[in-house]
Amino acid sequence: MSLLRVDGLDVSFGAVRAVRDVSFTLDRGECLAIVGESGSGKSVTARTLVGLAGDRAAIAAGALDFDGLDLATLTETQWRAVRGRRIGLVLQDALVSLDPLRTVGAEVAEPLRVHGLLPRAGTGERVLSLLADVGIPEPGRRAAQYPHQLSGGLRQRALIASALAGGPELLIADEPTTALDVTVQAQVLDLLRGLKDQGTALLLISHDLSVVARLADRVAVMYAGRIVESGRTADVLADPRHPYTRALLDAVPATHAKGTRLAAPPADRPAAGPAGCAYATRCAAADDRCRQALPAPDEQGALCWHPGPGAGPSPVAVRLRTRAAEPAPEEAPPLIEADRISKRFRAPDGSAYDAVKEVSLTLRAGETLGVVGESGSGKTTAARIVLGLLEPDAGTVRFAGEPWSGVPERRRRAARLRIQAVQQDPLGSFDPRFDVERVVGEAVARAGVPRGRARRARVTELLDRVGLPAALLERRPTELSGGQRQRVAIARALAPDPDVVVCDEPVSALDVSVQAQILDLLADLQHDLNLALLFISHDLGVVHHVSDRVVVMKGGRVVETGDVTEVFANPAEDYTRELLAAVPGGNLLRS
Amino acid sequence: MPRSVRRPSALIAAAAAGTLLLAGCASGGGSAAAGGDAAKPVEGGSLTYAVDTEPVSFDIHASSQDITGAIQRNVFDSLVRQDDKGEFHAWLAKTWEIAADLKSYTFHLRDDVKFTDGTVFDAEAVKVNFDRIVAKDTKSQYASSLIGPYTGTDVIDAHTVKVNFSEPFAPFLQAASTPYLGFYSPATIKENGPKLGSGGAVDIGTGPFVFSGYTKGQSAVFTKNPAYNWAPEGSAHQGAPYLDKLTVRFLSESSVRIGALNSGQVQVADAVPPADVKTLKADSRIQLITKATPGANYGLVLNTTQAPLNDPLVRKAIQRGIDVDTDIKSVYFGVYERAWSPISPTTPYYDASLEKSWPYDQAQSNSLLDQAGWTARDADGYRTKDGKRLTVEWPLMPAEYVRDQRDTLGTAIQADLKKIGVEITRPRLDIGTYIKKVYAGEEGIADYSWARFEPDVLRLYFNSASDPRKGGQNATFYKDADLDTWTDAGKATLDKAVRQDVYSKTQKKAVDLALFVPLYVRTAVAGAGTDVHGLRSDPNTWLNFYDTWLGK
Amino acid sequence: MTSIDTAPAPDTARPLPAGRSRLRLPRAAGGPTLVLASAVLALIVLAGVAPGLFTSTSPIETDPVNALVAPGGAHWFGTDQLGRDLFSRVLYGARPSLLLGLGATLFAVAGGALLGIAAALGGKYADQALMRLADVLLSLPPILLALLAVIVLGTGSGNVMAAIAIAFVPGYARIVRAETLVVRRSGYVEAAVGLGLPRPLLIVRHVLPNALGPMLVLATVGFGSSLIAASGLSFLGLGPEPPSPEWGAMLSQGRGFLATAWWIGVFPGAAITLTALVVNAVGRRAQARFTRRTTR
Amino acid sequence: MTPGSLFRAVAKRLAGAVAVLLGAATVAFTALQLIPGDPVTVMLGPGTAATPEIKAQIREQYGLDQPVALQYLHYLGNLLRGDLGESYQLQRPVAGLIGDQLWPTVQLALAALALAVVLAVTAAVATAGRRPALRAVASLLELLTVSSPPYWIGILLLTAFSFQLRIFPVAGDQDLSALVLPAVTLALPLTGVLAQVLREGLEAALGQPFAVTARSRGLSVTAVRLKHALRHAAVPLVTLVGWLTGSLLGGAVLVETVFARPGIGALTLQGTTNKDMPLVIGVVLLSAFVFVLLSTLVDLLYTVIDPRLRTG
Repeated sequence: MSLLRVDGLDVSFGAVRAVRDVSFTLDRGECLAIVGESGSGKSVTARTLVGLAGDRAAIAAGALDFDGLDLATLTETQWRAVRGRRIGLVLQDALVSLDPLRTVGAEVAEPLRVHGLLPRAGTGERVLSLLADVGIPEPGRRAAQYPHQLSGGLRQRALIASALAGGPELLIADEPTTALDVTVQAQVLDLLRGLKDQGTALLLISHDLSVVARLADRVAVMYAGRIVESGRTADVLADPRHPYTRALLDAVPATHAKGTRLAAPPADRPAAGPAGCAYATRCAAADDRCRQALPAPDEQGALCWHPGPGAGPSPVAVRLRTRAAEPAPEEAPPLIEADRISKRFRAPDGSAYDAVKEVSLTLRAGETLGVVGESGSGKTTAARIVLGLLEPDAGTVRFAGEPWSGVPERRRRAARLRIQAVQQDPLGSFDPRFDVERVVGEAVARAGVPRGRARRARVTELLDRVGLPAALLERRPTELSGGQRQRVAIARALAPDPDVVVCDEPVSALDVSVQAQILDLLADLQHDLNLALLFISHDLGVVHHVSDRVVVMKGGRVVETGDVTEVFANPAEDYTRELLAAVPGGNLLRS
Repeated sequence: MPRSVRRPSALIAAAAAGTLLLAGCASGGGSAAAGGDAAKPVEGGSLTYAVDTEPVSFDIHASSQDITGAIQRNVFDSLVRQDDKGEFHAWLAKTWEIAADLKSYTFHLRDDVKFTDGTVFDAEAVKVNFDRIVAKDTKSQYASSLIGPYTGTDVIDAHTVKVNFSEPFAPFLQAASTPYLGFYSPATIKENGPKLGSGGAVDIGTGPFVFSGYTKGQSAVFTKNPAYNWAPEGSAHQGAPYLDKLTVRFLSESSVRIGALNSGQVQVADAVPPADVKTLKADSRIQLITKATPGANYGLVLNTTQAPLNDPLVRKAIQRGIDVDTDIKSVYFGVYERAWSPISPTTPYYDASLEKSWPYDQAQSNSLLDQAGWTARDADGYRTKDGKRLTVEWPLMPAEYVRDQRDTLGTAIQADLKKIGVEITRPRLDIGTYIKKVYAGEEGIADYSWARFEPDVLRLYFNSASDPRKGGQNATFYKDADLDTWTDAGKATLDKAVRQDVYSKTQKKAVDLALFVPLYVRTAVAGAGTDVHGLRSDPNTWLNFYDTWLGK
Repeated sequence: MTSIDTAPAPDTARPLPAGRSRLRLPRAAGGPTLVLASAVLALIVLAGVAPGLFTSTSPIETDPVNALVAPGGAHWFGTDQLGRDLFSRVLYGARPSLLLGLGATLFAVAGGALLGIAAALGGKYADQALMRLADVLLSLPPILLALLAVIVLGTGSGNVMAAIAIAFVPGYARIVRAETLVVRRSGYVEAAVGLGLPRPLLIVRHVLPNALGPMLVLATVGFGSSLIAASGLSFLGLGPEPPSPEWGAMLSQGRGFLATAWWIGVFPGAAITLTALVVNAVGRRAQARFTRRTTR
Repeated sequence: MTPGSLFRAVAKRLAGAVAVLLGAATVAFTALQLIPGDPVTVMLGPGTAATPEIKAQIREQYGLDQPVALQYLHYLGNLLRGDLGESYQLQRPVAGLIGDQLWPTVQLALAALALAVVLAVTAAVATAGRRPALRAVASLLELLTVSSPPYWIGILLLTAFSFQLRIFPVAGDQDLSALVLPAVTLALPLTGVLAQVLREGLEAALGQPFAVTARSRGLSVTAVRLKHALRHAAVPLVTLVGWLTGSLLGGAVLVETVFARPGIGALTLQGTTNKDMPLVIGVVLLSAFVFVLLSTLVDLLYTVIDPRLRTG
């Protein structure tokens, strides 16, 4: 008999049905991954299994059976005996999931104390052994430290240690690696695999199919509250039946050959009725039947009338408009030349550190230069210097042959329109009082378009260019989705017809499928407008996908630079190799 | 003037002489003794007395505050005692002689008096204290003026002193009867001279109570002087006071003071606001002790040097256009009497014939103003002449100097005068500007009262020599030969008939010329529980606790 | 739904506790409370604009015969010792009281905005000098500052207004400075710099409106505080002059009649409390909205 | 933290403190110079009994006959020697006056603060994240306390509990029962503000992932509130308490007047209404000192509560 059996789980918050008819089972020593984008209901499902879906959640289920215990009928007091003792929960980003005001040791010890598992005297020792078990070196020192004093990886390990303290049979991990750099991500996944091998049942929640594929025995894909496909990981990856599963797989840049489209163009079809398929609006293959009713799941659990690879054109097949015909980037004149730029900052404790140290890079018209590195590698500082928002302490930047750094702002102002930026957090880059029209309109005005009809027309044109309907003109950015916001930011950047667009992590905050669309958009725009892109990302797959040349940064320095295909295929530096090895599904990069 | 502050220039030579001869003078303000004194007094007990002001300085020789005298009366005795009729009685001095030229006074002191630090009260102590008053370091703001042209004290023998003056000084006995000319133990003056203002145990006198403790902002505590055996002539008893302990609480909020009295947390409360009198009167557990204050009444002083008040017709119109009766009754709930004369009925030589002689008469006011040429009216209903509005400025002092709700009374007067078309503006001035402008005669109306057991206040108010620019109080700035002659004569003579004549004429003429609009007679109201017996107020309207005892 | 699915925060983002100057007032309940509060506030403002709409009785005309009448049919709020109708006085008191609060708040906001922006944008030395001055003034309790100001300026309405404003200026200045610094470093200002916007335009278009927004919302709450502070000064005898029926002055006068005629003090006091209450309720709601609109 | 940087930090703090104190003294000195009229006349008020000779003597004694700049330098010189001067009115050393009056006010302030914090914490823990109706009621009560003039609350409390019910004495500071009403009066508006901020902080903390984590370990809701969330909510609370404690002196002016209590508030009022320059400057310096002390304390408390703020 399975350790956990969920049958026909429904969770609603008022009129919103967050989880619908979800069923799955999980055995000891097995790992099930639930995959889906934000709002798909995967986290609610996880929370429901520890009784923490919230007071407003209405839960109904055919069965919610945990080792013979009916979770649906537990009282709060009974739940408390289960939580932390029999079922553990690990959330993403340990910086906020561990109480930042308490020591790591206190946090790890809490389940032991709550459940009275050990006499007070033995607790300290147990905490140390738990920390050691999850691979934290110097557990004695770390236990006395606070979460913010630990690196992201160690923090996440500590969080896992605290979830394991009570010796749970089931561990639910909700996006356990999302906030982590790739190399650390791999380590944490390895740790979880070790747990699984010791017999712990693992329920893994993630938005990234490629991440969980490494670990999960089975996957369940959720969309709009339902499991639309589930099965053995290998089967699903090899033969995705549901169009959404395929879209998820396709959207991962690392799985693609360069120069191909990542996502199908947004289908934008009529929405389905209440009984129909929620994916119908985005599905190229959707027909009237899809909008009226759902089929019975097939053998792989796919809820689709048109399962299988045959349904609709796979975006993978569509090549981006060819680039081969363009002149080779090397022949174009350099637009940006950064020569051994350095920038030093003062840390809060008064010590100085080099954010950027002797970094040189060149960007030519029409080419894309990728800058890749883990957090803290100096990517963003370099970008700000290139944008002329930060003066380098040493070194120079030239833009289109003219000095760009070390000159008064007055002299830069005229050329500013030629170099635009797209930030990771588009919302923060919009004046909160402005609506979309004013956000884009301001840039249009700077480009010299007079007030009135002409300006509005140009704004509408730009929105159209980035795939947004004119209906959004009067929306405030807070009322837009993440993908729409990033499109608005891109529209604004395009307004003055720039030569260069600096994109700083433009897709990191987005779901994979949206990310794919934005990457496609950038590629199209670059092609159409002959833009030069400085593309900064921590995601090697993304960088590989969009860049002509790449710069790998670490600790403020450039470790490796060169043609992207060459660097990824034959990395010269250990660090690059290390990064590449850690990329989920990274083998494709070398193809 | 406002506030419980005294002013040296108010002291005049004839004061003492006048009161000496004042045997049968009318005493209009009632003086009530609390409780039925027929019962046998009970020894012991502790009484709490709430006052509205906390002394800035407890030094009787330095302070100018009324409250300092009122509180320290319990600790300091005087050479002589003055009664309600103005007569003087033996106290620390058994007898005294006044030199014919009024330039020296000889006192024969009791020989059994001791300060509470055990030292003997003798002629030397008198000399030390009087010398201290005039010493520069003392910075005396009041006592030094009381002692006037003092030149020194001769110690004739251990218990005989002769106090000398550079010129004839009639009011000395009256001055000597106040606590401001009381006596500190010479020992404490020597040791603690500069600290005497801070109160507490260093303030050593010969009085019935010992100043045993002071908590600034809260209370002063006085305990019985068991050795006390030199109560003044006319006291209800002799020997030590009945009360073991007297606590003076400083409760400036009137509602708090009255609340404390009502709830029995204090036994006696001073300065009962008129608004509360009715309720307290109705309360069988509370008795009220009221006494009209002697001296100049509160009223409007009209500046005769400024238009439009330089026109007697306008002044007269204002005087008759204020409904004093109603205004006083509504603001003071019938507790304060309306005034008819510049001086109060408890003041010697008060002229009762002025009563009801200038009633409220709106019609006459209107015709007077018509006569004066203020015939047109503007949009707001105010009279105009040659396009100029009939407006008078009456500045308001900062609120901390305003007492008795005079600002409310002012509002009522403003409303009255509007009815006859006179506009009164009341800008609130800061105190520096107020003093400067009013004393320079730049304002139309000033308002004040002047407490003093003496008709000589009339000279202060109406003699042209009493010019505010030179330190006087005549804010009418009116020069009138008669008024000058009469008030000077009253000061210079001891002749009862002459004084009666000149002071009566002065009161009549001041009202007749409408230099002054008398408004109300200030009345001290204190409340006490019915268990408090033998509580009296003295001529200064201060409460005397020597004879007080707590019964049932 | 859940906040767990959202973007990964970069490692370097250390959550800092709310700084002194970035104090946010808490939110008040919304819904019917807000509607009610707004309605009451509208009525109070209407009384301030046109008190004649609500009563035909004069607030200053004395009627000594009918002095100290208890609340009832003829006089809803009773009369004071000069027989003036208290209902009418409270109504007519709305204008001077509201103007006092409004004036003080406007002075304070204007002064605070000027100083705060000057400090934030005026360079290092101006910032140091102004903020040290603000420190000095902040080190004194507002009422002490107001007391000092009143004894220097005197007690007219304008002076009381100025005194209260002075007491609140340093607080506003700090808030504006902090907001300005935040706005200046914000993504949208950076984006505007990237568009080559000239500095004056940048300040006028982006920095000022966004930096002043939170303060303006705070100012609604500050209005209530000004009203209470003004009545506190009246209580200490340092308020505006008496003939105008200002609530603080009326309350201060009425406290002498607690035992005999409670209504003289109770109604003006209630008027102050009610006004401050609804202003605070509306202000906090506005703030909650503002915060929600400008953040995710 | 290295000894060097510690020294630097301490020195910086001290310099800042001295600057604030000096600034406060200067502000007060300037303010008092701006009072219109002759300072001695103004000081003595109208109807003073002081003769011109006495006024001249007073002027000379306090150095008021000297040029302002000289007076200022002289004053600063005295300050540096720790001499606050002598009160014009009370003719006693200001330091002694303040020292005598300090304890009742400190007592009052601490009582009010303790009461406010206890009430606010109780109210906030009980209502944070609870049913909207309960929150609305709590919110209304809090708004009410914040919106009422404090002295007004005081007078009403006095009327009810002292005059009518006679539970507490009217005034003074003779025993603890006399402290109850003034402390409540001073505490109520504080409670309102604190409870609101605290509840806001609690709700924010309870919405954080670590609260979910804590509950997933088997902690009860109350335990999460008390063991985790409260500490997070304490950061803004400490800021506010620090700031409000400074402003308690202001509140004391009103409360001490209403309840006829001795203390710094009463002294302040006396000093300002009498234009008693040394006394006013003394009080100003005291409150500036308290402010400096409190902000240091608050910063220190921050680092105790929130380890993220500990540098090095």
